[in-house]
Amino acid sequence: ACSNGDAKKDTAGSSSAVTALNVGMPNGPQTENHNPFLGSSSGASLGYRWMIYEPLVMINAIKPAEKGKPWLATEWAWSENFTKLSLTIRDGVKFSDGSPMTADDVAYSFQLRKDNEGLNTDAIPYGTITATGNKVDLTFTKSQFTNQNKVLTVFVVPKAQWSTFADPSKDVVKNPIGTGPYKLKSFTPQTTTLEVRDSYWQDLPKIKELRYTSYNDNNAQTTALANGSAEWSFVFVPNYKTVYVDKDPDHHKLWFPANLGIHGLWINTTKKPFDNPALRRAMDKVINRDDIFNQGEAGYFYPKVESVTGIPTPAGESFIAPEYKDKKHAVDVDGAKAELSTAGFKLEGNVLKDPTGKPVTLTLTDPAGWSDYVTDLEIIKDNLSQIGIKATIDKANQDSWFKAIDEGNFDAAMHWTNGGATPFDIYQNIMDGKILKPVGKGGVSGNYGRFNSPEATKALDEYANAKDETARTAALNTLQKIMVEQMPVIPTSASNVGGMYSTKHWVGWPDEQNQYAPAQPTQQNALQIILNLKPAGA
Amino acid sequence: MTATETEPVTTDDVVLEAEGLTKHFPVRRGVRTLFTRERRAVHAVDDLRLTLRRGRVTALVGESGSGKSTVARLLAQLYPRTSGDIRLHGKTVTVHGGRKFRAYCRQVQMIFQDPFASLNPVHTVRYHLTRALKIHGRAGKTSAELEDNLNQLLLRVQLTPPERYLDKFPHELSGGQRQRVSIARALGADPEVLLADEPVSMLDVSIRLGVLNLLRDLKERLNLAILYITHDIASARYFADETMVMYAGRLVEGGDSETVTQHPAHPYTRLLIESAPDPDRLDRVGDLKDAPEDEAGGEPPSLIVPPSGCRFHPRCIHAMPKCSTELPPRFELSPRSELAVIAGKSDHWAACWLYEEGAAK
Amino acid sequence: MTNSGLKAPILEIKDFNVDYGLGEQSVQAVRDVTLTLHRGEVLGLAGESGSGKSTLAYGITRLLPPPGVISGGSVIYHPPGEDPYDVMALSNAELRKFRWAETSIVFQGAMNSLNPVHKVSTQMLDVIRAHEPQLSAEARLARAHEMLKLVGISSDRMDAYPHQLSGGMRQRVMIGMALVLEPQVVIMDEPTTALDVVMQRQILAQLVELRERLDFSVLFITHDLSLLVEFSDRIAIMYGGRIVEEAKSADLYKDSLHPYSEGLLKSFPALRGPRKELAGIPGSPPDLRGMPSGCAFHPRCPHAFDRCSTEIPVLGVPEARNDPNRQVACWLPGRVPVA
Amino acid sequence: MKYLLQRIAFYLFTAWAAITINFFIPRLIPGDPVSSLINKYQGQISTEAIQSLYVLFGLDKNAGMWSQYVDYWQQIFRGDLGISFNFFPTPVSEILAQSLPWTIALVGVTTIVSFALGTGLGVIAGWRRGSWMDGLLPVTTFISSIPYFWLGLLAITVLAGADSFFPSSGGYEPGLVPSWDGEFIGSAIRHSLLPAFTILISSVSGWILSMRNMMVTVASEDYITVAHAKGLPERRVMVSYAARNALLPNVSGFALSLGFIVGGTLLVEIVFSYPGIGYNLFQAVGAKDYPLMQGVFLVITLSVLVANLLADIAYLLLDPRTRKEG
Amino acid sequence: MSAPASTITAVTPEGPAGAVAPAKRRRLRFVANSKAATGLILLAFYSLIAIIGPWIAPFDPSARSSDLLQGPSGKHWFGTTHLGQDIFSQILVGTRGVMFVGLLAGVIATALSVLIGVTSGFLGGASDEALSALSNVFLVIPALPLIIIVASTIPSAGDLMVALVIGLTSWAWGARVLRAQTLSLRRRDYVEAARATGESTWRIITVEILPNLTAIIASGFVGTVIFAIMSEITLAFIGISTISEWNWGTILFWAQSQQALASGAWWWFVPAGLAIAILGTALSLVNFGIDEFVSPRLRSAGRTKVKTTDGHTVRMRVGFTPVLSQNGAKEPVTPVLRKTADNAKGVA
Ligand SMILES: Nc1ncnc2c1ncn2[C@@H]1O[C@H](COP(=O)(O)OP(=O)(O)OP(=O)(O)O)[C@@H](O)[C@H]1O
Ligand SMILES: Nc1ncnc2c1ncn2[C@@H]1O[C@H](COP(=O)(O)OP(=O)(O)OP(=O)(O)O)[C@@H](O)[C@H]1O
Ligand SMILES: [Mg+2]
Ligand SMILES: [Mg+2]
Repeated sequence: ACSNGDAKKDTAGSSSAVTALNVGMPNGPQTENHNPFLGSSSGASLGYRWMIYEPLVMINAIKPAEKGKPWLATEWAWSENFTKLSLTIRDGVKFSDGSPMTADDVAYSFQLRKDNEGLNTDAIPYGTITATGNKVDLTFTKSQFTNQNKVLTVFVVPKAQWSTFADPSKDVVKNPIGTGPYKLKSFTPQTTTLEVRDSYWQDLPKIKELRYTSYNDNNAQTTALANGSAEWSFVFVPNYKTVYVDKDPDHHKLWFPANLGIHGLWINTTKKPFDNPALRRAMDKVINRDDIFNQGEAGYFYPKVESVTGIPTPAGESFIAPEYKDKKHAVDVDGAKAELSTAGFKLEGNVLKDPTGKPVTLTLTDPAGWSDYVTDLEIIKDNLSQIGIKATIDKANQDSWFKAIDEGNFDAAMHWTNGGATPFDIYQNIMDGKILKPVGKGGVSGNYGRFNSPEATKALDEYANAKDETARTAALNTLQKIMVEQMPVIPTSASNVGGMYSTKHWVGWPDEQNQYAPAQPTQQNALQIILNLKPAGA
Repeated sequence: MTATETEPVTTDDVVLEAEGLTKHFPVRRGVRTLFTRERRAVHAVDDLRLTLRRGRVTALVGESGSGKSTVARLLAQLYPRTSGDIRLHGKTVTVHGGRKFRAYCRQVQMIFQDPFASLNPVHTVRYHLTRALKIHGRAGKTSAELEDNLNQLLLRVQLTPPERYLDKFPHELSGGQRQRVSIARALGADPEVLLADEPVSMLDVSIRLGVLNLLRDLKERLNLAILYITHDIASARYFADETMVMYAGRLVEGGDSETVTQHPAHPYTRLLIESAPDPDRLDRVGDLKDAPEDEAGGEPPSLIVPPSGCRFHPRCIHAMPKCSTELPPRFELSPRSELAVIAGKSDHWAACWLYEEGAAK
Repeated sequence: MTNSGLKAPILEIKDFNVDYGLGEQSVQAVRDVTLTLHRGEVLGLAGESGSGKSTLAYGITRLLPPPGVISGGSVIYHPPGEDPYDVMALSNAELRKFRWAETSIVFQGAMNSLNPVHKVSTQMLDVIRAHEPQLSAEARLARAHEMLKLVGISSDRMDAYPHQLSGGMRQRVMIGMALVLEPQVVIMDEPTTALDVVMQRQILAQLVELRERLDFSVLFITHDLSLLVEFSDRIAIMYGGRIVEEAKSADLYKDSLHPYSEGLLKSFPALRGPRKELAGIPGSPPDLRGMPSGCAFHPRCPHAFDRCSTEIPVLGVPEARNDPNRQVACWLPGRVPVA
Repeated sequence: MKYLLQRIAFYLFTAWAAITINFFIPRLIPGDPVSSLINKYQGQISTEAIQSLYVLFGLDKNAGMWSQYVDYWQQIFRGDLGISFNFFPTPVSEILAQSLPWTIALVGVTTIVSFALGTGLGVIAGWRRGSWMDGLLPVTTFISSIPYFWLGLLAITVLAGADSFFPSSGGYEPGLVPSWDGEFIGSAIRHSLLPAFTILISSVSGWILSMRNMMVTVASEDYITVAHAKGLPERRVMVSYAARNALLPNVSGFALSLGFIVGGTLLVEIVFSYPGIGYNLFQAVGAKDYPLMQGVFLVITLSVLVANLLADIAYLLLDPRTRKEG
Repeated sequence: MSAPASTITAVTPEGPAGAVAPAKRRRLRFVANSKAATGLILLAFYSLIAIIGPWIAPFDPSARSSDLLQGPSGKHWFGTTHLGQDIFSQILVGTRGVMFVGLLAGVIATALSVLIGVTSGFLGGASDEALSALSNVFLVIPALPLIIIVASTIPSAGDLMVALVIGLTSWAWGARVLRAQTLSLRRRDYVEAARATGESTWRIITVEILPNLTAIIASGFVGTVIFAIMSEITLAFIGISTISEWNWGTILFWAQSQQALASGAWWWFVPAGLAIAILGTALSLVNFGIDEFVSPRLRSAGRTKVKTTDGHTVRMRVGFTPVLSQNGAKEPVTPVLRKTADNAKGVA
């Protein structure tokens, strides 16, 4: 069952003979673990959990603001203040063991999360969970506006099976039973094979067999993609054109749309002179995001953040405040210099002096192994020298770096933000005063730059608990303003939910033209893609 | 060599004495003895009494493995003794290292058996000798003085001209030259006692003679007490004033060299003397067949479980029942008339029941 | 050579030369040695240490360690009833066949001569198998047993490892092994120096006995002149790489012709009889790299005269006594060889 | 026997010390599995998940070091190595059971082959000093100085193309189910060729060198000359006299290298994505997966110890001199 | 005494060997060994680069340029990286770190192994048991993984730290070998003899025993240096090392993470690998030299092939002494009188 061989055979014969799809992930050998709750499971790591366990609602991760597609729930309704949710469960859905899926199962799936803190990975404050007929009603102890998608995309497990587990968070679920179109066929540490079920509540997918192979590293994954033995993956490939696309330009495609999360240069806003927003703004003005995108992120991996608000587009297009609608990042060295001199900085020769007359220097840190971030830093270092800032790059080791960031012991570092259904997650992660801790104290869950802005904290609070859309928009606009003017983080790139795929045997993949789902094989939306794929040439 | 009787021994004071000297080397236990309580050991030297006198050479002969070298090393305090007493000028000494050991070294020096092993291959002759001089404070103050002392040392052992040998490494020397360097090193300390463990074994007869003459000369000029260990009984006869015979860790006979070699008393000594090749027995080859009486075919006894009683009894043709049970003490041999003149000074004794008063001869 | 009174030659060494190293650095350790070993005789070889005795022994079997090379001469072997041939001209394969079957060697250090990791029996059987492959396993074993018994090692020690045997036993094993193929010539290089006299006599006695039964010839090397005189038929004395004198042992002992032999004999103490004066030889052995001109012994010779320092004396039957069994290399009057 | 008992006691002590160190070292590393996980997913896991992960991994309970240590020993004696964080909740023993055979097969076989080959060549090189074999030494030295991960990468690039016979990664063809059938074994062998070749090339010259030097030393021993004098066939002298003795000092080196099979070839496994235990360790270090790290260390420690013990025994068996009694 | 000392005059013939020669001759012999000489020259070259590398580097190794990922050219001898950095400069600048870490770690590990190995071997008894248990524990703990872990424990460690870590973790093997050797030297007669002469223990260890361990110590040092270099490069290569400076491992790390080989950028990958391999070779060659220099046995048996005067090549072999060609052989230097017919040529 050599997939490579299969592919060759298939091209020789008729392409309709292809019934399987080879998915790959660069995650190393797996242990048999199909527990969908655990990020460490092979199901999660390779992404096939979504072929077995289905969500209540399918939400397009690249368009989080759109209303989701009904999936196991046909209808859902939030109370005005987002503390209550009422779900209507689809009829006629059967688990792969033949038993029907009921509201009980759904309620149980919520109850599991509520009862096991370890399974409640989104930290949703569940209140009551009740199942009546085909309805499930949930209450929450506080507004779930910002978490609404997380609640709706909860996947459903069969109560009959799961209630037998002694500890659901420690069970490897050797025999996964779900409502999805596929069931487990075989497992090896390298490859997990799924086969299509006999029946499904929707049309059965065309692909009869899914093979999820775990390659040990990016190089191996890339090689597999290049030679066609993996047809779908998510991997960082430097120089992807030569290494991947050029190997079969007609079929080797990739699409890396952004979602609502960003990467950027976090600045320790407590350190002088970087507590001065003018300096941060000036830095922002000289950073060459094209270089970062092309050289650091290989021209595809983390898409550019264009809006000055740091909100990735098109995912966050609709959230951008009117005043910033057309404002895009652009390198403007003169503008930066002007900004600096108004703020009292002086550029003496090649050296920028702060208002007190001290030269401006900073250390950029990131773990040595993170080649893309380190490349980004090299570029930023170069860019900053244009306005006389002398940057040095410190390639710390990962753990000490993490500790330093956590405790605020850094000048500036490339780091990510949280992502979510709205830009709230990004801003909350960057600016929330509620999670602010003094420098030297760790255990923070964001605001690494120790950005202290009561105004921002208030706006965040308002946004999360707003009763209506106008209030929300107002709060978000305020946040955007703060972001642009204070620049606690200089955004460089957006997070992505992309993927690389081959159209040789299967077509119907999402792309720029057809953005029905993100192209990443480990996202929930992968199920949508699988359902949408058709044999090439058919 | 001239015979000893020409000059009488002038001084008779005892320099180094050993009393009841015993050395057992513990043996690693084997499977069978693992759980038994008894500890096994090589009884290398047992209850040895030995006296070294100023200006006298004492020879120690015996079969290989009988513990001769062990005696020398015990006397040099290189091995801790199992029991017994070593007295230097009448004072018991037990030293393990440090300054006291150095002081002891200055008086008691040893020449090792194997000149190939006892010179450090990475150091030159100069180094070896300089150290010997320096440690004992005889190097002199200036480098010229040191050079002078070195030269004299080499001249004394007839390595001439000294400058030809000073900067040589041991491997560049012949066996005889090495043995002479060893001797020079021991002399560097200007000792009172010289423990010479087979100092001439590797040499051909002519060189051997030269070295022995040197030692004799030193003995006479510096009044050295010398312990001369050898296999060559003939040389003991010529060179030593007194000869001791050792068998399986014990002394079995001792006395004036001439007496011991010419009139051996102990059966083992007789065997030894009998076995020594003799060019004067003219129908040579045929003779060899009639090897001297030896019950065990020349095999030495086990030293781990030494024979009870007299250790020689399993090989002894004169063995009596008593021999296998009781350890013979030293029996003074009444000086026989023809020997009285020669043996007068040192009493001739043997540890053999044959010489018990009234024993059947 | 016409050596009346002796049996036929078995090994003829002619003009034998051995060098250590080549070119300018070389040491000429054995020079122009001519020596004949006769059937059934014990030929003793003595001399100063470093005079090349071992080198000669190794050289004639071509076992010299590098950088030794044989730079000239021949060693003619006379197998009984066959044509003689030159050992120096043998190919490696022929040499292998020749060795041990025709000449065997007992080296000085028996403790190092035995392979420490194999049993005595294995090493013994190895030899028989290599040279007489047609023999059955039992026959080989029987032969090995018999041989060890001859040298006085009981058969229960057959399976002992070398370290389990005493030095004397090892030495005897080596002698047994040397005789196991019943060779014509046995070369022994100081086989008993490490042993005490009792053991030494034991071993030699056994050897004498065996020789009578097996009729081999022995080349016996030792420093121990008394032993040599007692044990060998003829003695050759080496000095500075050359044979300086060769004679029947009694003759040599009583009346040596070369000043060096004389010196040697005057140097060793006798155990029995009246105490003699020991004279010794003054001076020290020559340096092989820079040999004195003329007779190598002349700087130490009490009788040296002009000719000695310029001309190298030849080894030959001295004019004075026309005994073909006596040869000497000396310019002293009466000892110059007959032309 | 006494000797053996002594050795065993010594090994027990060493094992205790090493295992204790193995326990403490991972705990000295700053960071924890959760933050590593978060780092790994750079933004894909939101910070809200942190608490739930701590709970999941049982890291919310703050057990003291000492009680952890006691637990650890209890676990070891039960044969329970704990649960891996990285592959939560798979038991470490299961992960090790899955990867160990690969490592042992690949590295074990290559180590043995390398030792055998290197020793063989070393014997010849040492025996015929100055022949062409000896001239090969600088070449092998050069080869052994090449970092083997580099060699491996080069091999992958040059030899393992899309259409090449040599696969570039993995332990077997993706999609195959491990079983004892021809197809699987064939595939496994094919996948092991390049890594094996890489290890072989970079390790063989070490054996050649040490064996050669021993041979040179042994060849000047008297018993070799005697063996020649005995007219034994050359092969016999070379093998059973010279090589047999020259091999002895190499035995302990070989045993040690057997012990290092597990730990020593981490990089080959990384480079060739070989599903072995070295790769596990690499993952475990990256993920702060203490239990897995400890498990791998335990395996390494024990294998080195066992190998050492085997070396002692082998030495006893091979060298009659050490068997002396009394 | 009929031969009193005074009459035994040494009449030694004047040999050609000069008395002054030995020391000098030995020192020269080391260099005369062609392997060692090659190794030394290479090593000297690397050391030179380590010192002057940063000054002679044509570019700043971190500086970006617009020549992205270009092959070797006149401007960039070894090509450029994906950021347009000059690889040649990176190699030059990286040499210092590699040499520093290698040598320092080598020195530390060697010093430790000598200290622990020799002490434990010499002292024996309980301290021996304790020290050898210690080294056994360090031996059992796998070095590379340990180094990886320790290196990742130390926040932002520099070259010095890496060298310390490697040095502190890799002495055990050397200590073990040295201990065994010391054990066998301790009872040698010359050590006993030194004791009998009255040398102090300290001096016996340093002056009598240590020089005899030179070969082992030297080869241990060379081995550790190679191991340290490999470890350092490995650490950098797998991205664990915290080194902010350039070294060859960093270069390889970048080449690997940018998939240089897959995209055909061999120049990014090959120079660093070759630099390592050649440095390793140089060290091993020096090691060969040390071996032959220190060991008298290898020294005397050094040459196996010798040319005879008449142009033949003779191979020296144990067991089969070469016989120089008889026909071309020189005439016997001395006449030997023989009564056979061919003695005509013999008489001088
Ligand atoms: N360090 C030691 N450990 C154990 N046994 C030893 C030790 N040294 C010597 N022996 C044993 O003690 C006995 C006496 O040895 P010693 O060297 O004193 O004999 P020797 O008379 O000098 O012999 P030789 O004449 O061969 O030199 C021998 O059986 C020897 O094996
Ligand atoms: N490998 C070598 N290189 C140079 N010279 C050597 C070598 N081996 C031996 N010689 C020299 O050759 C000469 C003869 O040595 P050989 O061993 O034959 O002497 P020997 O007569 O057997 O002496 P001994 O009685 O001491 O055994 C010696 O002077 C020695 O220095
Ligand atoms: Mg002795
Ligand atoms: Mg000799």
